[in-house]
Amino acid sequence: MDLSLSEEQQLLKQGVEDFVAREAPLEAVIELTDSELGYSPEHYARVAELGWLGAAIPEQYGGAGLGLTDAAVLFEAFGYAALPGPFISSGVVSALIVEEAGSEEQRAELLPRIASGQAIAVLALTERGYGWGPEGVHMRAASSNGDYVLDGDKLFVHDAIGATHFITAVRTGDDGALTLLVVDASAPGVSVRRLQGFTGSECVVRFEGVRVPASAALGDGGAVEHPLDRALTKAAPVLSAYQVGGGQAAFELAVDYSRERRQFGQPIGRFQHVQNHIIQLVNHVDASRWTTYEALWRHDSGKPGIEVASHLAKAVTSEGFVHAVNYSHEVHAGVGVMHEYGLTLYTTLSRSLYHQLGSPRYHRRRLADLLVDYDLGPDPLD
Amino acid sequence: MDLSLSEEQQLLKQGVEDFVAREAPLEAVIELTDSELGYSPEHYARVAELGWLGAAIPEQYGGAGLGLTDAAVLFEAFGYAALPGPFISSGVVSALIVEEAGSEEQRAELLPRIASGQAIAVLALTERGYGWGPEGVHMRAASSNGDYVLDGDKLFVHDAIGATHFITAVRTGDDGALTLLVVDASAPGVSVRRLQGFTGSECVVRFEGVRVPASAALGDGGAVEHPLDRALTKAAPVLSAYQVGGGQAAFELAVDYSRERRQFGQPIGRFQHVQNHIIQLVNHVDASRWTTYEALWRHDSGKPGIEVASHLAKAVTSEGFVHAVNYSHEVHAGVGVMHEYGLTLYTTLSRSLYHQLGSPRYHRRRLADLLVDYDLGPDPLD
Amino acid sequence: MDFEPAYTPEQRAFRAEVRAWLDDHVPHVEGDQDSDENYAKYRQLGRDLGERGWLRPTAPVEYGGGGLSVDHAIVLAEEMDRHDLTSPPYYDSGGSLGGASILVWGSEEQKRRLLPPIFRGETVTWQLLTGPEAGSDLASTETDAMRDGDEYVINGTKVFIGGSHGADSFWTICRTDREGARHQNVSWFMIPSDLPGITVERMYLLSDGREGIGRGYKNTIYFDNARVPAENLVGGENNGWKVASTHLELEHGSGGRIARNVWFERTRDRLRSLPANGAHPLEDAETRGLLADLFMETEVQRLFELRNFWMNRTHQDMSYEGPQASYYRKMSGLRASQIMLELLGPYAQLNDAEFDPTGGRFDSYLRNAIVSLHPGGTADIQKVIMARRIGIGRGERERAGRTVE
Amino acid sequence: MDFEPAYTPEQRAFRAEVRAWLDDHVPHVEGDQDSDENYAKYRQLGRDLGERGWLRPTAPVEYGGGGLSVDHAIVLAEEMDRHDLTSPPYYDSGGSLGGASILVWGSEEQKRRLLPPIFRGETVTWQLLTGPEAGSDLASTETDAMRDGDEYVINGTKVFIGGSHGADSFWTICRTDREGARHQNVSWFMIPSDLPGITVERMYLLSDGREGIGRGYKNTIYFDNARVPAENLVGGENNGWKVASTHLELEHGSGGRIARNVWFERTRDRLRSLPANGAHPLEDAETRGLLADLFMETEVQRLFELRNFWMNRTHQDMSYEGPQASYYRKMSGLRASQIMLELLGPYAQLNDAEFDPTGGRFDSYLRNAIVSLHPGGTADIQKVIMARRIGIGRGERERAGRTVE
Repeated sequence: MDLSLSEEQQLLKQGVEDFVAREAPLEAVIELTDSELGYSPEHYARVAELGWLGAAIPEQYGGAGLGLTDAAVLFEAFGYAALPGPFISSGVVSALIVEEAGSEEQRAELLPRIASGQAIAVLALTERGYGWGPEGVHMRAASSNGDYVLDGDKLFVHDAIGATHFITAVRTGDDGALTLLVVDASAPGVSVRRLQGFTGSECVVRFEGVRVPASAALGDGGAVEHPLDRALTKAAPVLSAYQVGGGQAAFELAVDYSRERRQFGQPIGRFQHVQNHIIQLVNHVDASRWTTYEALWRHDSGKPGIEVASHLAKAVTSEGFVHAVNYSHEVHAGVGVMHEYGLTLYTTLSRSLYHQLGSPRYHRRRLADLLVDYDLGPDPLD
Repeated sequence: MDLSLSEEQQLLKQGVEDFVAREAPLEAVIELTDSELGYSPEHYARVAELGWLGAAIPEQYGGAGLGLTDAAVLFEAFGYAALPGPFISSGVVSALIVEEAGSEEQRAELLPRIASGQAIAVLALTERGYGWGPEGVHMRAASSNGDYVLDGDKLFVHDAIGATHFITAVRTGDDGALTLLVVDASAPGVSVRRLQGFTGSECVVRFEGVRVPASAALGDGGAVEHPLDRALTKAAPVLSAYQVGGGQAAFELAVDYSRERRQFGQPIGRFQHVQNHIIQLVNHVDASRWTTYEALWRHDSGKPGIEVASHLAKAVTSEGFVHAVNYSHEVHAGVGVMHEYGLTLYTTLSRSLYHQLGSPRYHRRRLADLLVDYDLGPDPLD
Repeated sequence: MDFEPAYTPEQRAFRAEVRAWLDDHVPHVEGDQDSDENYAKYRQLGRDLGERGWLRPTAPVEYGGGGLSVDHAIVLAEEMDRHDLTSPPYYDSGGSLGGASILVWGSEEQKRRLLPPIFRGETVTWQLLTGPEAGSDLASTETDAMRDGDEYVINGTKVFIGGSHGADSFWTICRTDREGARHQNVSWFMIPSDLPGITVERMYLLSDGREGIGRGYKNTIYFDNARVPAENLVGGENNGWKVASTHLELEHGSGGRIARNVWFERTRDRLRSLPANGAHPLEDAETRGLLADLFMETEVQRLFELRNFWMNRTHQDMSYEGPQASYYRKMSGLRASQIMLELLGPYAQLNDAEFDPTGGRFDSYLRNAIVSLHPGGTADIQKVIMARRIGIGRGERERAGRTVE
Repeated sequence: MDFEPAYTPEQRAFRAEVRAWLDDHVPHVEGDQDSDENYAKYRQLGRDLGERGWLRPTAPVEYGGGGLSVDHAIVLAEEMDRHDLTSPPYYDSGGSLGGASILVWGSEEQKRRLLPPIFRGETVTWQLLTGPEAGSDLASTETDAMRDGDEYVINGTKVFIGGSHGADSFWTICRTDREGARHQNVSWFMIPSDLPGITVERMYLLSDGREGIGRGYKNTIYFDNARVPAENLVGGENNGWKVASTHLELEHGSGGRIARNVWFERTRDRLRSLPANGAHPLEDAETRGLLADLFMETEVQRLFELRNFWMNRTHQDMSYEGPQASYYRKMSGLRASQIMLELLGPYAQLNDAEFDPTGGRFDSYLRNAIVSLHPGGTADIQKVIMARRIGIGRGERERAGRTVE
């Protein structure tokens, strides 16, 4: 048993923390959120250059071939900085989908471009209908002269602005088979608009008579449900790590503020009400951290219980991040809701990421279905 | 709008409070819980004599003919004193069932005896199977020469020790119609045993070849589902009022203790952690109180929304009582778990009454089913 | 007991009159409710109401109020609520709370001079309470008002003030004795907003313009040797803490309200309107359970407000009920927002003309569930006051502040 | 990272040895585990373990311990856990925590004299911490120990002590200077329980005899001029607060543990065994959701303990992790008990031979979820310590107490 980061992971963590502290201090990130793209292409290029974008992509496809835990160490530091951009959407979620569901040829073509940042691919899964998993995909792609023709909207697509490809989940054929089409964002009939609200990078992606060749379908013709599910099960705890980083930042902001801010003649941290907020906050962050890292370890070491651990982590973390931020707001009171202070970056993220790759309820339900007959495994002592 | 008690209700409340303070101080109640019967027959006789047992029974049947709210005022004071005995089980639950489901003849025969305390009738509804509403009744009563013959166990029957009659829910006939049989507790083949555990008055009532005449079935032969449901819907907020009284006692014990007990050089109530417990406590008690009284008012004044209000009240109150007691324990620490102190009376009650007449989950589900199409009614302003 | 308001024939007749008048006068606005153009319409509605004495119905006629009974006031508030409007229909905290405080603490001359413009809706007044240093600790204000002849010279900064459309006067607490003991060194002033030396600067918050009419953003207000006439000091020099106790009691929610459980209805109806994916979510047991949770949260909150309304209007002795309702509103609102997030999914976050027909109603609820945690005293402060009123760990139970003369 | 204990071949061999030995020696008891007769069997098991050095495996051989490595201790603890037993298998808090504290603070002579009986399982020792006045505020003890020649004269009362089967010694904190400054006026003593002037009286609690072996009830202990030899004072006169910091750090959960998530498994399996009414409850979405909630509660708790186990054994710098796990265990236990109450219905409350095949396992869990809120410092105290360690609102972050020499 060893719950520490390896030496390499420590170095990576330090490197990433230095990078974001230098390149993306909180003031810069606040400004970015008001930009049209919502993130900095320079950051994106730089991260690709450093080899971090392809952290979880195998070396043979131009990535760094690190484990999911390594990737999580990296993205946790991004989450700590609230760094916006399609890092996880493209570099992790889409890369894993291509890896799991794509043919060898597709992997060889797409993954290196994702790793280098030339291609920014994002998953376009959910639609207007209630329900956020693959079972919610109803959009049909009609066959026409060997091409597929897409019509319809994909909603709540994260990081769609600036993307070059949409991995679009559709139904094809008479049996309505789930199919993942890699659609060029510049194809005629594709349009993207950011959704307005208490949202992060969520967009609507609209397909109007968009033609793509049959070869745009990921895979060798087999069913993609399982590969897609495997990819999302792997990606979820990496996204959780980003949330852990955000929660950690909300925690540190609260601790620092509690030490500096004075009310009624003393630092507010002396008040047990304030202490209580911070204690609940750190409990949420730590619960998120350890469920997340256990899930990552199960993935990386091929231990059983991968699915249970992933659903657990995403449920605990998405819920925990929202609570963590709320408690930080209770500590900060008025100052915390000012745009220029920075806490609201995390507030918005906590709501936005709540649903990305499935809400706590979605994961709790999948977890529950598994738990009925879940075998905790042989006693580790046997 | 008037949320105060009427003058008569104030007098009743005062009278009951004086009665319990005099006849059933906490020390006496603690002793009672260790007795075989679990309550004092003298208390029961005295309460009947004072006309309180028949508070909710119509005057024509020997009761006081008061409203449910009046009965609740009375039983809230009993709950405050943690007074044990089949007061609500017989005087409210069973009386309402007889009133709603019984024939005129049965009402005339049973209700005066319940009101006078000569008969102690309790409902024997739940069985071994999971699920605590009438839908959980599977026990069959076979027909034999015009009699019914009962075999089987009724579990978690409250206040069965000392009862003279069991209103026993069974299935009869080819259609398995729900039937309520009034079974004499002294009939051959009936036996009662208190269930052991973190329980109050819960018992198992065993029927072994028990014969009762066909006339023991409540009603004129029509279906009893609806009358039973109406009776339980009415009884629930009266039981809630008893829980409110218990929560109020847990609150007052905590406040008094926080003022007297000193730690680290000051009364513990000066610590915000302790204040927080008491504030959460009183919020639970007040939420319970006002949902309960609104339900009672709807019943008494024939307003719409009776069912929604009753389910809401029982769900909020059963949950709230458990939380109230838990917070009181947090304030009291070690002292609170000592038998002789008295708080544990309420602790045990809060767990026992949690399930009586349906757990919060049962009521929440029934509430949810109603809410989907619930019409909050015309705007009161129209 | 009776949980329903019983209306007298007189009230019913008054309601018909008010309803017809409001139907005629409440402006029909398009687009952003809070645009300058639309704001002007709501301001006019305020003036029209004020002219009839309907803006501050129970305030005395001699000071510009309506001189009407509480019965009338209830009807007016309820009818405004039907239009989703408060009274006044725009941000005017200094008028609402300052007006009431001046009625208790002002001299006869001050009442005659300061109250009519407020009560008639001629002016808008902001309350300036907290400063960068003060937070919830009002008594530690560092905005100074130093006597100089017939004037007080004001210096300092107030934050989280007002809304997006300016005000005519500021109702504020200042330190009048730098050396004085805590709670005995502050005073209240009504300050014309156009005095030289006053600067107003915008503050952008998470609520981001979606809080209601005139509440788009907040402001920082700087006083740099602004000179206010001494006759505008209310309640006596260094007597400000007593005035504050009236002011804060009102702010802390002891007034209560009668209202429908609108957020339950709105959420359920929005859920029903969402496109289903196979079976409708409302047929799912877990979704229905969440709906029940929302109902429980909102009903308890409604009942606490109802109780306070009744206690306040019937002059019951109030203890911890004001801060309890305030605390519960804050925390219950946060829990409700979380339930909405689960129930409506990402639709709860939208303020998007194409995909959200509610005009951003839930987006706004979610944001304000956070932003509302601190105004009028943080949730923690509400708990501190509750504890004092309950008398936890103290010799004496604190009494509620005076809210009527 | 590696979340699984990796066992060396040596550990695996040791495990086989321990397992076989325990299978032979753990008594098979019938009826009440805590009857006098059964208790005697567990006491014998303790002595047998002690003889082999397996009772306190890492304690030095020269003081009666096993002199084994942490690796061995882990295996021993795990194998005892498989039999649902702790080490020692009966209530002996004064031995476990006092033994460790004496190792840090005792003189060589004291170690040689006081430790062997404890480490060999020859004696049972209770810790006597709180008094009627002290609660969580250990430093305010009013049990006095006044020097008189070669003895200290003890007077006072300690409450919530020990269990149902007596003890040989008491490990306790007393005030040795009535006028001394707080934290500088207390000392620790090892007191033979049979000294004249000591009276033990039973206290009945909500846990009501179902807490484990020897934990049936608690006791009040009265000292009336009991005279203890001065050589039994440990750590120096008036130096008791430093000893306490070692003692409390251990008690506050920084040790952690490795364990299976047994309460999830037990609850699910009990649920599965319940007779269904139509469709089995496990097929109901809401019931499954509650099961998931229980899993979340218990997994987080398990992971906090696992983290602390790892930190403690690898000598990581610990901060708030000890009290965090302790606080979480208390509150999470309470939440879990509530989930059990909903999941299993009234079956969760039973300790009834006919209807509860678990021997009252859930009844006991539900009771102890409440009773466990205060021992080892209330949940509030855990929060106070966490806050100090995090450094909230203070200049310096407090460091954890010394737990090894």
